[in-house]
Amino acid sequence: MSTDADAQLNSESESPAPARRTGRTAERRIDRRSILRPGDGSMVIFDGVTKRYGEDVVGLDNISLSIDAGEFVFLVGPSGSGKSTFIRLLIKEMDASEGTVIVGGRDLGKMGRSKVPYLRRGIGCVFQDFKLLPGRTIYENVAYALEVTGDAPKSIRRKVPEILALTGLSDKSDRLPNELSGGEQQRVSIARAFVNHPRLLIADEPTGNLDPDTSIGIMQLLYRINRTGTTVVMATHDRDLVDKMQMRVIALEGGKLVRDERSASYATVEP
Amino acid sequence: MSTDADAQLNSESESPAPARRTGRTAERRIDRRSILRPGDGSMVIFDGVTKRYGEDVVGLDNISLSIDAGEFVFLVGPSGSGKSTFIRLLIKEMDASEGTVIVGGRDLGKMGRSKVPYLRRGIGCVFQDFKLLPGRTIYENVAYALEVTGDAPKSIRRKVPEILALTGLSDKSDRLPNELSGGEQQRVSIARAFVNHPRLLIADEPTGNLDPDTSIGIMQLLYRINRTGTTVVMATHDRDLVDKMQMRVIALEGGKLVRDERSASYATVEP
Amino acid sequence: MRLGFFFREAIRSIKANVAISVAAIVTVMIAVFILGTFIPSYLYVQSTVNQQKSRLDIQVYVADAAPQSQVAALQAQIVALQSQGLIKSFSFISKTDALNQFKARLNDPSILTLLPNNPLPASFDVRPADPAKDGQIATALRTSHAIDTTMPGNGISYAETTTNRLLTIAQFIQYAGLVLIAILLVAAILLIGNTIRLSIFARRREVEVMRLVGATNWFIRWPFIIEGIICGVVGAAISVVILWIAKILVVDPYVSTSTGGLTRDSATTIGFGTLAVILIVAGGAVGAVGSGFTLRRFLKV
Amino acid sequence: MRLGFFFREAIRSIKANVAISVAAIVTVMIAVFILGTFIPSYLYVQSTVNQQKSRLDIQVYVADAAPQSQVAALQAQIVALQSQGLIKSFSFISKTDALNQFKARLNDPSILTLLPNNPLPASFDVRPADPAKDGQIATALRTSHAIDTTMPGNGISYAETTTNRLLTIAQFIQYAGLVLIAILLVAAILLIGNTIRLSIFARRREVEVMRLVGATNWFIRWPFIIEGIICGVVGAAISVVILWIAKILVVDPYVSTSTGGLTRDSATTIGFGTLAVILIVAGGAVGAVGSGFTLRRFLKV
Ligand SMILES: Nc1ncnc2c1ncn2[C@@H]1O[C@H](COP(=O)(O)OP(=O)(O)OP(=O)(O)O)[C@@H](O)[C@H]1O
Ligand SMILES: Nc1ncnc2c1ncn2[C@@H]1O[C@H](COP(=O)(O)OP(=O)(O)OP(=O)(O)O)[C@@H](O)[C@H]1O
Ligand SMILES: [Mg+2]
Ligand SMILES: [Mg+2]
Repeated sequence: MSTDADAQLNSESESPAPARRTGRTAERRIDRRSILRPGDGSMVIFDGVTKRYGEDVVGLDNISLSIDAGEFVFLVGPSGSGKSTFIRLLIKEMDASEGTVIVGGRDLGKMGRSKVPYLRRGIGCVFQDFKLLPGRTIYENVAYALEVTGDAPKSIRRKVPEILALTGLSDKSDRLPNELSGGEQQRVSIARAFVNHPRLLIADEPTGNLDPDTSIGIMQLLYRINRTGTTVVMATHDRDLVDKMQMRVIALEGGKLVRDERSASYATVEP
Repeated sequence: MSTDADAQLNSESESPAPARRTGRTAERRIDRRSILRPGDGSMVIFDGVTKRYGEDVVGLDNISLSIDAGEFVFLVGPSGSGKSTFIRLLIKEMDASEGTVIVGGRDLGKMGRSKVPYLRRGIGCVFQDFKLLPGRTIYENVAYALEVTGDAPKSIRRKVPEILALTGLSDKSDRLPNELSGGEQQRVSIARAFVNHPRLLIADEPTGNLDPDTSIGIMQLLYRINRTGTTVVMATHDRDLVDKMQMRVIALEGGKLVRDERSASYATVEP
Repeated sequence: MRLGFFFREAIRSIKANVAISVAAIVTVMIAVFILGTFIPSYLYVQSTVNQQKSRLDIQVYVADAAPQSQVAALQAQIVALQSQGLIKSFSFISKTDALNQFKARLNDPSILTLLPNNPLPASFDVRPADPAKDGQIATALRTSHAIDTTMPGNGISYAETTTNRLLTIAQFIQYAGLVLIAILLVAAILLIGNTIRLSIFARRREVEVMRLVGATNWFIRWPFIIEGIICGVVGAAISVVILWIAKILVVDPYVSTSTGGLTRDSATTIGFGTLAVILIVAGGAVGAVGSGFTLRRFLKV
Repeated sequence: MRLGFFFREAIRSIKANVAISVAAIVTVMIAVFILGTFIPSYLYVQSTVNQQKSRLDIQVYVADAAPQSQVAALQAQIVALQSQGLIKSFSFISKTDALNQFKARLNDPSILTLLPNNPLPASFDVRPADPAKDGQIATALRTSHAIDTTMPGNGISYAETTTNRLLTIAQFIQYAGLVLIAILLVAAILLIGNTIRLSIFARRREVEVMRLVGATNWFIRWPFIIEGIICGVVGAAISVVILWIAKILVVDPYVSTSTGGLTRDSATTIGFGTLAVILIVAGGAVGAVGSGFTLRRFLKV
């Protein structure tokens, strides 16, 4: 499958983007905007992380794990097992109740509020509920992620159509989010997360509203991005995808880490 | 699979609900609230239906089909193929640009605006984006669908916990929607669509945010509901589910009807 | 039972959208407070001006030479005008009275004893019902032969200038005050409607979902209307409390201790109770109408 | 370049949220309109009252028996007070002038020729700089031996009652006016802040998304502030236009044709240009501060 993906991705990437990028390496472009500098090669470190909602509800329960820079990780588990909670901790949408979350060498618990935007610019995130800006067109939604970094208008005008083409949204760039189908909105969210070429890419159920074919296309995209050195964390329910990719699988259940295997399937025992 | 489902459903339904319902038949209870009275046995009739968004975008393109009362129908197709558009026409969220949509013997194009609420009470709808009321607890969200019909408080207090138990949300009934995981919100939407015991149940991607096990549970629930005489129309991307159920499949592509088969799989040729 | 449900819904909505409810309440509060300050102030000033107006008397000078019958005829004419409602009251000031009044204004009144006769005429002091009709009264009385036309105003003096000036002020205050109150009233209604519109706009998605679940328009509308009434009444009530505190702490002490001209005339204004009731009812009404009306936009389709 | 981006964002947001922008503009408009009506009205009334105040003269009666030197000393005293700034101007009214003034008030002045001598004293007619300091001036002058203590007020008459009454009215108008304007100002700021709060509340999800995508607080805030300024300035400008139309159509014709007391004193008020500039700047400022301040709540975490 991975070879398949590669082949198709190479044929897809006839877009002239790589040619234009000569002169600046991808590395340098990322560093200019991101504060993520994993010192020891670990992009994400969870150390005894517990997240409680209110008094009773435990979202995550004493999770310890580490994700290396450049890894591709599936986060699986039943509904309500804590996958989104895991992801929200990574982008400091909220703080852990206990334990340490380290992303790109930065301890998020100690990070000041004013630094958070710079953390997030270094992370691309596909949200489970898309989180598109309702009043803006698709183009503007994607461009916004570049605007916040102070990217030059010329550069924005180049990158946005590129990523929209890659996600199959070229002909919808002037539509508003509520004028798109569910799957199209999801792809906009993916495009926005990708456009910045982040060092860490997080995707919460990025194929939940997509048909199998489009899902595979998105997976191929994620895989290619991962091959350029980007760490990818993807929460998913899609058994087929996970089984086909045979990547590292982190399984949660009731907030607890129940499995963490390299080259694994969705479930331990195939049904 | 269908036998499996039945077995599990029967074990699940140890809830005392059926016993309490003696005296009024399910039929009569539905009639009291619904204006759906399919005369000739067809619950849904599409006759040359086209839906255009603005000038250029075609959501549905000249669709003609009929769904009998009591049928179970999968609506499949790639992202943006018109599944949600189909569903939005059924509940008169918008009107067809051309052609006739008849639901439960009623021509929706000729239906006055004041009748629409009564139409919708006869239809349970699971929305792709859930459409929960943000300021209300899960319990209140589900109860609201009964309140609008003028159901008695006593009856509401009986039915809501019942359906919440069935969707595995009993311990979350006092939470607000934004305090739930994606899959849990989806199940609330399902519970709200079911609680009214509608004659027509429409589900737009009801398992998109659910893990395979929960998905199967929801499918079993849908199946049981269908067995009591309710027509079920379900848009989905879940290849596994469709393949396992072997029900009628209506496939859309680019707004066009490309396949309409009984006892079919997600795709014509299994990959 | 239904009403109970709608009422609970309204309360729930107020609690769930504190920011919005507070905004609506604050708007009503401010609008009502301003009205509650201006309406009594206006009525007070109005009443003061009216009192001043009522002090503008007409002097009708009686010629020394006029025979008793003519004087009696003049008095009969005045009484007739009084019964027509043009004149409020009148009094007769004899020559002696006039001289005494004059004497009181002199440093050394004894010198007046040197005068061969009393140079001052007798007069009727006429208080008109409405100073604006002075001219009419004057014209009516001018037919009398008893009048001493050598005196100022050809014998009927009614301080035309002072009257005009005061009437102008009164009219100005009356019209300007009414215009201002009208402006404030319109402004208040616009502002409250505005706030409610915004608050419903913030919840338009919620309304949309309600409609998709099968709620009828009135089922959606009633809770909003009740919410509007509650916010309106609460806002108005808070205002009334503040106004009452202001009355107790500021206005009442000022009125009771002041020796100034504005207060000792005991000009009247609207009673606080009446005002409070009017303001609270108005607050509730505006809230209800604002909600119900605004919702129409979101209940289309 | 950044400013250009923020400005475009603000315009975009105004267009995308027409309902909200209109609400904000209407609120500013109403608030500014009320202020724009009240401030000049207040200043006008204030100036009228001040004019009336400046007409309250003090009469200092000079005894007939006083030698010329004492009268000169009294005049020197008055001049001294004038140079201290207490007295604005003064004039001397001789016994003859006084008698002439008295004659003018009588029906048959010829009878005064029968008086053996002129009963009226000479006097200084003193116009104080500030009528509230009448008492001080009177006390200072009372040391003079030239004063005719048999006259009213022991020879220095300054219409204590009238002065007090007028001063009370003036003070009342001054304080009440200031209080009302302060109330309106506070109300305007609260209302505008309220509206902006609601408008940002309606877009809180949008702000949340912006933050999740890596926007800094100021990156989010600037477009809102610019939007606030635009709405504030537009609202204020609309008000100014309405006020100007009202001035042209209503106030100006009234002023030029009226012969009433209020206008012919040529009391002054604030110039329309100044007022317009103040109102528009204030509108923009309140809009900016309102947006910036309210956003703080949504930019936490
Ligand atoms: N804001 C919140 N307040 C209270 N409880 C919450 C909140 N957010 C999540 N939870 C609870 O925490 C648990 C984990 O939620 P999370 O969203 O991480 O699940 P998930 O693995 O993403 O599920 P899904 O696959 O359904 O999206 C759930 O039981 C959920 O009810
Ligand atoms: N309000 C709208 N305005 C304009 N175009 C729209 C609107 N809603 C849907 N569309 C377009 O109509 C087409 C069909 O949309 P629809 O939502 O029916 O697709 P879908 O089959 O539900 O897709 P998905 O599986 O991604 O949810 C899409 O191309 C979409 O972009
Ligand atoms: Mg989740
Ligand atoms: Mg859809």
